[in-house]
Parts: sequence; structure tokens; C-alpha cells
Amino acid sequence: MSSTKLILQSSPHLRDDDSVRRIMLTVLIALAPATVASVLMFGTRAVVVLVLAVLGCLAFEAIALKIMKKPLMPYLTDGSAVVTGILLAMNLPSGLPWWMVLVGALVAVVLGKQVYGGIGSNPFNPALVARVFLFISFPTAMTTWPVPGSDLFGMGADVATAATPLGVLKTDGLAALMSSDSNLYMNLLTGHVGGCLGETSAIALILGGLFLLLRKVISWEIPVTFIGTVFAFTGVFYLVDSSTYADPLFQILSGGVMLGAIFMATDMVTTPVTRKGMLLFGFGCGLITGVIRLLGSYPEGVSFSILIMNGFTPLIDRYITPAPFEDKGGELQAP
Amino acid sequence: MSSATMGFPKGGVHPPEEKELSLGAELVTVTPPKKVIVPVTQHLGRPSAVVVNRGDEVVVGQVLAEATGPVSAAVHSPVSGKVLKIADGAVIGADRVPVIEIMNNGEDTGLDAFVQKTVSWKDKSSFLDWIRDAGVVGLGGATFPTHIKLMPPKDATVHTLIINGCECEPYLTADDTLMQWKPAEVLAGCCIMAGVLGISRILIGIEDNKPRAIEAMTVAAREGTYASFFDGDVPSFDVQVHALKTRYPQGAEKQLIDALIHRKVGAGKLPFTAGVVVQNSGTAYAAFEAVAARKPLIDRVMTVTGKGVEKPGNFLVRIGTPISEVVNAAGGAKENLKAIIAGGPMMGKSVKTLELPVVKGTSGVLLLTGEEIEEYRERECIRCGRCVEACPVNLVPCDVAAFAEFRQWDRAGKAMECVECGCCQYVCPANRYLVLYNRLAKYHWRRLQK
Amino acid sequence: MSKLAELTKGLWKENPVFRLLLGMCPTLAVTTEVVSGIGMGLSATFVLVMANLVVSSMRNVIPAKTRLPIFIVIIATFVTIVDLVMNAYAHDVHKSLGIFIPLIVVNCVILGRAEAFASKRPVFDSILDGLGMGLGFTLGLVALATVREILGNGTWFGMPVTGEGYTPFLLFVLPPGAFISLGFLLAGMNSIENRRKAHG
Amino acid sequence: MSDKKDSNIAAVVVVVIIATVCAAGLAFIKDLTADAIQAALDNETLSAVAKVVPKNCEADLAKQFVFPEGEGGLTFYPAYDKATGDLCAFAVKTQDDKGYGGRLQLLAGFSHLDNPEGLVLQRVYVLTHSETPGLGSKATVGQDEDPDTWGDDPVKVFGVNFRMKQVKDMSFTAKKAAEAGPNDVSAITASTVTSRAVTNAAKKAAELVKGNLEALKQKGAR
Repeated sequence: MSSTKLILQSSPHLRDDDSVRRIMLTVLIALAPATVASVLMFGTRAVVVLVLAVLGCLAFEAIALKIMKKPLMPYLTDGSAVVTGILLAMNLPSGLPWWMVLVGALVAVVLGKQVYGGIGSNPFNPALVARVFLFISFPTAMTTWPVPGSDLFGMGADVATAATPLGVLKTDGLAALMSSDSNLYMNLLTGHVGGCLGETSAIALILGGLFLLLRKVISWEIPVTFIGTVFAFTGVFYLVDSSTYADPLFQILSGGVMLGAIFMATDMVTTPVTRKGMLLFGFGCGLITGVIRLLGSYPEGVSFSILIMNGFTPLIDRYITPAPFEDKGGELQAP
Repeated sequence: MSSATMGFPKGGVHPPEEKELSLGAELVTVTPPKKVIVPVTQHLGRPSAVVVNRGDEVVVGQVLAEATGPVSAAVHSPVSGKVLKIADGAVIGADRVPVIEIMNNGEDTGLDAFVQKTVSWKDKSSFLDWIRDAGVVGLGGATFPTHIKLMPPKDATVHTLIINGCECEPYLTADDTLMQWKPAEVLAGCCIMAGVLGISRILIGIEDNKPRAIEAMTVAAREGTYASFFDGDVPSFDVQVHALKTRYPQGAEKQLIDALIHRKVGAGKLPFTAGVVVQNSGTAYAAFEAVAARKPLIDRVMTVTGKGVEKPGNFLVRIGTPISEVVNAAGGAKENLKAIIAGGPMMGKSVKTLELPVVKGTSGVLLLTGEEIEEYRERECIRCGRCVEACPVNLVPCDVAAFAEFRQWDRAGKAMECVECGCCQYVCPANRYLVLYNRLAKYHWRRLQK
Repeated sequence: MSKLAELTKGLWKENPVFRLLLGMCPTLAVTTEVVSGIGMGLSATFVLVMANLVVSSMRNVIPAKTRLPIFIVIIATFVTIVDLVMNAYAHDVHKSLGIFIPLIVVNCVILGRAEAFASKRPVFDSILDGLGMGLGFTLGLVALATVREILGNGTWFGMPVTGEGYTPFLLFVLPPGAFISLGFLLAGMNSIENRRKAHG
Repeated sequence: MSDKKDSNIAAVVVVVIIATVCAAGLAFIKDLTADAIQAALDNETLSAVAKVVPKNCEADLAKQFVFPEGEGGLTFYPAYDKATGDLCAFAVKTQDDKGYGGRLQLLAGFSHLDNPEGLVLQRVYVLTHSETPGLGSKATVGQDEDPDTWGDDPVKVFGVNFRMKQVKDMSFTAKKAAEAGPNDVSAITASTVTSRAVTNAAKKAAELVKGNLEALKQKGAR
């Protein structure tokens, strides 16, 4: 027998090879197409926002861990801060001043995550907390959208800006939206529209989502019910009055629905753990998004809807639990 | 044999099987050692009472300790020789329990009394007593006295005997081997138990990663070879061998019932409520020996495997043999040994030494290297929900763990349904000690109920 | 307890905002700028002192059964006085405090002190208690308002304190900013307090 | 039993006495401050009106009236030349309910009342609003300062749009700053809705004044 110390532990002694780090890496890979798309659309500005958000999240995470007297490893290397950083960047307009990006990173990591006790304990999606914080703090900067494809290698503040399709719809109405872009749907699919880094190419986002589904990092429930509910809700309005309300296809392709449904509302920590709970969560997100978009004063409601449903997650998890393991009533028959 | 592969509907995991390591080698009989250590109690239930004294000469099969009530089992001497001492000793999972040490005189006096004879079905009324007197317990690992499971309560209508040949734990191949080598004997044991229960329907569930066992059992069932062990007016049995999906924990009693007859036996309920009795295939063999040869349970088939042992395989071992002897029979342990697990890797216990005796419930010993096992450090739960997906009994393991972590025992009552199969912990990307939390929650919940 | 301690306990040890967490409604609502904070704080102080004085001096006549309605009547009277006087002579502050002046009536600091302190203690002690609590309340409001005004508006007492290039964090003048600032101030207070305890 | 009754009566008596004393005190204070409060309120209105009428004019609150009379009428504050005492301007309290946060109330000042064609919109002053801070609320930027310090960039100070405009020239449509013509209103960045609400409120007042100038002048005459 060897002289090295034997492992003594409680069962089970096997683990599958998945780990928090691996999950985070998978999410990063899934985000790659959308990240590339954002850089293609917004050029160096997008790169700056991405890099600052990621480095900012890592730095603030390290500082927060130091203050809370926690070890840097494995927390800093598990990739969760990087994922938060990329997701934060995905939720910001490309022309955002550099220091606001850093403020966002600070809010995401400290206010969104570490004050609750760090990874796994945060009730709200950190990137969305930061987005809403920035959106409310700096409404002008957060609603100034550089035109995609223009001035790709510029860094100045003088880039051309334009409202998002949803913004046009909210302030100028459906007719103005339809006349603003003759190739609207194609542009929505490829990402040639104004918006946050990650609110652009629906195709790139769906690709990432399929990858996540394939690797079983997310399940279909939340994305499908989220997008489906938005489609159904806006579809009813469209059927009733198609001269005022945009069609449901436009609604699911524009704004943050794809990004939100695939990457933000599927954040494990802040969503229900059961399949049924996920269905309810996705439905709630879709409904709130639809209500805010069509009946509220903001043009877009994805971030708010996800944060609101994050707040309901503990309740959902408390009241929707798997059915107990037993026969469902009735006399047992001999087979 | 049914063509469609069946399985339990929800949860479970599929770890690497690693069965080929120990499969294929011959069933080796391990020479009884110079000294055996026989724990006084080797079953689940009331402790047995020692009936020999220090210095007594004993023969093979002599009762060393007798049952102390209905839910109890006798222990017999696996060798002939002299009782050295009756004292506290270490066994798997406990450091100080009463054990009987016997110096083997090497003569196996009394062994020749246990000769296999044809079973007369007219003795059916005695089968149960013989099984009980032989000290047969569940050999799958649970070690619940077998005769109790063959005595359904008055109000229960039992219609089916389910034989568990799943051996869903990775690495282990003891049941597989037994079914391959002694299919007729195993089937005869099944018939004996069905006879005791007064029923004719026998369902045998075997995971589909054991094609040879399935083949052997199917052939034996079809050709009725087991009938040659009986004479008299033997009733006809409806024996079906079912291939089941290879998915851990297919061999857990309630999952097996669910897979075979689609009945969910709820928490705290016995299989009787679904009209079934579940017995392990190894137990069936032991029951056969108890009835056909009147042989008490003094040996069993166990697997010694893992990359930390030279020649993995299956071994017929006398109860009380130190594990080290069995390992020696398997060529000895390798230098890079990292862990010793008694039982399967999912539910077995890690032990710190090989100098522990084989008991009735020892289905195998794993000698694992760093390639196969590592020490995991627990991290924060990220609420990924994989444990919920993996749990075969519909629990939310991460919640139970959270209640346990924050000592909210009053909210953790659901832990009582946990079968400690370890699926949740196996899939947990944060390496949470979910099974441990569940055990803690069970303990405290029981305490609160008092 | 010495008279001095009676006065100073409200400033730190039993600070109504940071340690007793009383009167949260005005605390969160009016602290968008320091001036409003001081206005609210001083109004509350006046009401606290006067209510404590009256309640304490009448503590032997007030029947136990009807003490709460009586406290409320007394407090409401002083609040209305403050409201009228402020409206007449400090109209701008009154405008910015708005509904929160009448709501001083239900500020639990005041009712709390009347019930817990003034109704059991001598007059002079009660005045000191009211004054200390009121000043502590004001101090809390000023602290919170300082954070919010500087971060959310770039000013302090209405004077610009940040450079030209500063873009204020609007969030801090909005309700969520109040909660976030209060949370961090509380965390800071607790941290200081823990350190003090740890060092003896 | 009777003890209990007595104590109940005593309690009621005490409450009544205290309430009476308090009520008396309050009545006294209210009386004392009533004039000052009225003065403060008048002062507030006067100073707001003073902002939207020419510097040589002064409002007389006693002459304020509602036009057209009844529901839906707007409040008019006539202002008179300090030197001659002649009617020289109107401040109109007008509103629009389609702001981002609902109702938005403002004062619009009109001068050059000789004929409807020469009518001049002096400026507007937002009284109450619930617009988004930092976005719609930018409609109030600079409005408490002297208009001479505003400069002439309507993007920086929204009030510039409505300062000293010939009513007949103004189109009263809010457009994005880049697209706005000289007679259009340049909207606040990302706050088109608020800009429209202010514009519509001003337009409502302007049209009322323009269409009823003679009647208004008659009502406002000293």
C-alpha cells in the first residue's frame, strides 16, 4: 500500500466533470458570436466597452473579495466575473463614456453580487442591476445609440446617433418606424440597428442560445416561454389594431428580447431551479416586457421584467416544487 | 424478455461504468485466511446476541450469534477453529463494534454437511425458516433480513416478486458474475422466494450493460433449467427477464419498482403497498443455498476492482476475511493507490485501511487511483438546478442543503424522502456535499419530531 | 445616566436614523438635498422637544388608556404649528418638504420618544432627550442628504462641489438611491461599531 | 365597577380638555400666520408671472380671471406697465396631460397685445411636472435664471425655443434638434414626449390668446 494519505470522504465518490468554471466558459463561448457581431457593428467603441467592463468586473471583484477577507481563488478564476463583465457590456450602448462603464462594473460586482455574499447569493442579475443603475443615473448617455457601421475606428464623441427601432416606435409611432427602414427585418436579424452591444444581431444571439441548449447549460423553458409570451401578447394587440401596434415578429426581434431571454433570464443564480418554475418565470418576463413596451412609457422593458421576475424567484421556488415521489392518488391496481 | 428498454422516468445519472475492469476474469475462490474477524451484527435491525465463548472450538456453519427478534439475523462461523476473542474491533463504517475473532484450523470441519440436494416442494412451509436460520440478509448492500421481506403484512396483497439484478453502481460486477455463472441457481432461489410468498410472477430487472447476464438469465428462464433443482408438485412460474436502461440508481428499490411495474412507492412506504417484494439477485442465490444445501450465509461473491489493484476480478470470499487477503488474491494494491471504497463509488464508504473484515453486505471493494478519484472542495451553490434534474425522488437537494447550512431544520423535512443515492452530488458543478447535508437534515428533522 | 449622556445618546449610540432605524419615511424621502434634510430635521427636533416637554409635564394627568390619542393630538398640534409657520416665513423650504411636514405626525421617532421616554421621565430629561434625538435625526438626514446631493446633483447646500465634467448620478436623488445610500451608511456605521467593540 | 366608570369618564374629560386647548392654540396660530401665508403664496405666483412677462410689466393678482369661463378654462394673469399702468402682457397658466409622467403645467407669457399678428410669446415657465429626472426634467433647465444668460442653443436650454417668438411664425411642432427648422421646437435629446407636451401646452395658450385677443384685453383692462 502506498504511503500517501488516502482520501476519506462521504459518498458519492464520483463527480461528473462539470464545474462552475466550465459552465462559465460555456457561456463565454456562447456569447462569442454576439460579441463579434457587436464589434463588427460598432467597431473600436464596442471593443473599449467590452474590455473595460470585463477588466472592471475582475478588478472590483478582487477588491471586494479582499475587503470581505475571502480568498481570490477560485472566485476570481471561475469566470463568473468575466461573464458578468461581458453581459454588462452587452447591455450598454457602444458610445458610453469609459468611466460610466467602470461605474457599471462596480455596481454589478459590488451592489449586484458581493453585498449579498458573492456568487450564488445574489437575488438579482448583477449585469442588469448595473444596467438599470446606469440607465436611471445617466439616462441621456444610456439612450444615445451610435449608428451601427458608422465611424468604426473612431473614438470621439461625435459619432452619428439614432434612436432604436423601439424608440422610434414609442415616440413617433408605427408609420414612422416602417418608413424609417425599408429593410427592417433583415437588419434586425443581422444586427444592423441601433441599440446596446448585445441588442443587435438576433442570429448571433440565437446561435449562442442553441449552443447553450446543446451543452445543457440552459434549458428551453425560459427562452421559449419568454419569447413566446412576448410574441403572443404583442400579437393580440397587433390583431386588434395593426395600425398602431407593431407586429409580434418585430417585437421579438427588436430590443433586448433575444439577449434577455437567452442570456439574462437564464442566469442560474437568479432564476427558479425547477422546470415548472422556469416556465412561470419566462411567462412573467414576457408578460411584463409586453406590458411595459405597449402600455408603459418606456420603449423597452426587458431589463425591468427580468429584474422584477428575479424578485419573484424565491417565491416561485418556494411554492413550485417537484411533485412528491408517490402514486398520484387512486387505488393501486395489480399490473 | 421485453424488447423495449425500460427505466425509471425521472432523474438519475450515468457515470462512467468502468465495469469491464473486473468483468471477464474467472470467479476466484479465496482461500480462507488464518484468522477471520466476524462482526456480531451484520444486518439492519436489532443486534444479534453472541452465543459462543472465548476459547470455544467452532465448526463451519455453527451459530456464533443468534437473532434477537423478528427483525434480526443470525451469524454463522465461516471457518472451523477456535474463538480467539470477543471484543470491540473496527469494521467498515464503524470503529468500535463487537467482533468475534476465530483462529482458522484450516480443516473446514462441518463444511461437507452442506451438500446441495434436490429440493422437495413439499417442504415449502419450511423454506422461510431455513432462510431465516441461514442468516440470509439483503446482499445488495442494504443487509435487511430477507425473511422479513418475505413476510408481507396481513392486509397486503403481494402479486409480484421483483429480482434486482441491476447492479447500477459503476465498477461492481459481483451480481453480474453470479448471474452469468449460476443463472439456474439464482432462478431457483427466486422460485423458492416466490413459493414462500405464494405467488408465481417473477420479474427480473437487469441493466442493459450486462448483456451476458441478461442472456444467461433469459435462457435459463426460457429453458426452465431451474426446475431440475426441485421435485414434487412444483407450480409453474411466470418468469420475465427485463433489460433496463443503464442509469444509476436503477437498482434502488423504488426506482426499480417504478421501472418495471410503473408504481411509485412514496416516502416511508414499503414495496408491499404496491404489491411487490424486491430481492437482490445475490440474495436469491443465498436463499437457494439456504434451502437446497441448508447452508448458512458464510461466503459471498464480491468485486475487487479499480485501477489501484493489479488483477481486478470477482471473488468468492468467506465472511470475516480481511479485505487485504482478498486484495492479495487480486494481485495486491498498486503504489499509486489514492482511496479505498467499500461498496460502489456512489454509495460506498471510504475506509482508511484494508485490515477490515468482509461482511455480508460487502458487495465490492474499490482501490482507486488519482485518475479515478479526487478530493473536491465545496463551493457556493449557483442554483443551476442540476441536482433537481438528477434527483430520482423529486427533491430539491440544493434547498435541503441551504436549510441545513443555515440550520433551518424545521424546513428540511423533505430530506426524509432522500435515498442518499448521490446523484445530486455527482452532477453538482459546485461540488456541494449534498448527500451529507441531507443526512444532517434527516438527523435533525428526526430529533425535532421527537 | 448623566444629563450630558441623555443629550448625546441620540447623536450616535441611539441615533434614530442609523441605530434605531426610526422615521424612515422622511429619512428616505426628503434627503435629496441637504437644505431639505436640515429643514425636516429641525422641524422634527422642534416637534420632538415640544412634544416631549408637554407629554412629560403632563405624564401624571394623562390616563394610560387614552395616552396614544393624547400623544397624537399633542404632536399633531405642534406639527401643524410648524407647518403654518414654515409656510408663512420659510415658504421655499416648505414647498420642497411638501407633504412630509404634515407627515411628521406619524414619524415614529416622535411618538416613540413620547411613549418610551417622555411619559416616564422628568421634564428636563425629556427635553434633553428630545433635543438629542432631534439633533441625531437631523445629523442622520444631513449625512444621507450629503451623499445623495453630492453624488446625485453635484452640489452641497446647493453649491457646486464637483468639477464641470461631472455627470451626476441621477439615481441618487431618486428613491432607489436613498435606499442604496442608507444601506452603505448603515454598513459603515456597523463596521465602525464592530471595530470599536472588538477593540474593547 | 364605579371606579372603572369614573376612570373612563376622567380619561374622556382629559382628552377633551387637551384637544380643546390644542384646537384653541392652533386657531390662534393660524390666525396669526394667515396673512403671511397668503402673502407668500401671492409672492410665489407673482414671481413666476414676473418671469414670463416683460421686465417693465407687473402682475396684479386681483385682476386674474379664467377664460373661457367654466371647466377647461385657463387662468390668465394680466400684467401692467409699471410706468403707465396700461395692460401690457398676459401670463397664462396652461397645461398638457401627455407628458412622460402625465400632467405638465406651465406659465406662458404673451406681450405685444396690439393685434393678433404681432403677438409675441415672451417665454414659458414650467410650474409642475413629473418628467423623468435627467431626461424630461431638462425642460426646466435654466428657467429660474435670467434668460439673458441662456445663450441661444435650444439643445442646452430648452426655454430658448419659446423665448421672444412671434406667435404667427411659430409652427409649434417639436422635432429632433438636427431636423428642426428655425420656427420648430428643437426637442430635448431623448425626451421627445416631454418636448411635445411643453410645446402643446404653449400652443394651446397661444391659440387661445391669438383668437380671443380683444375679449381678453377687455377682461384684463383696469
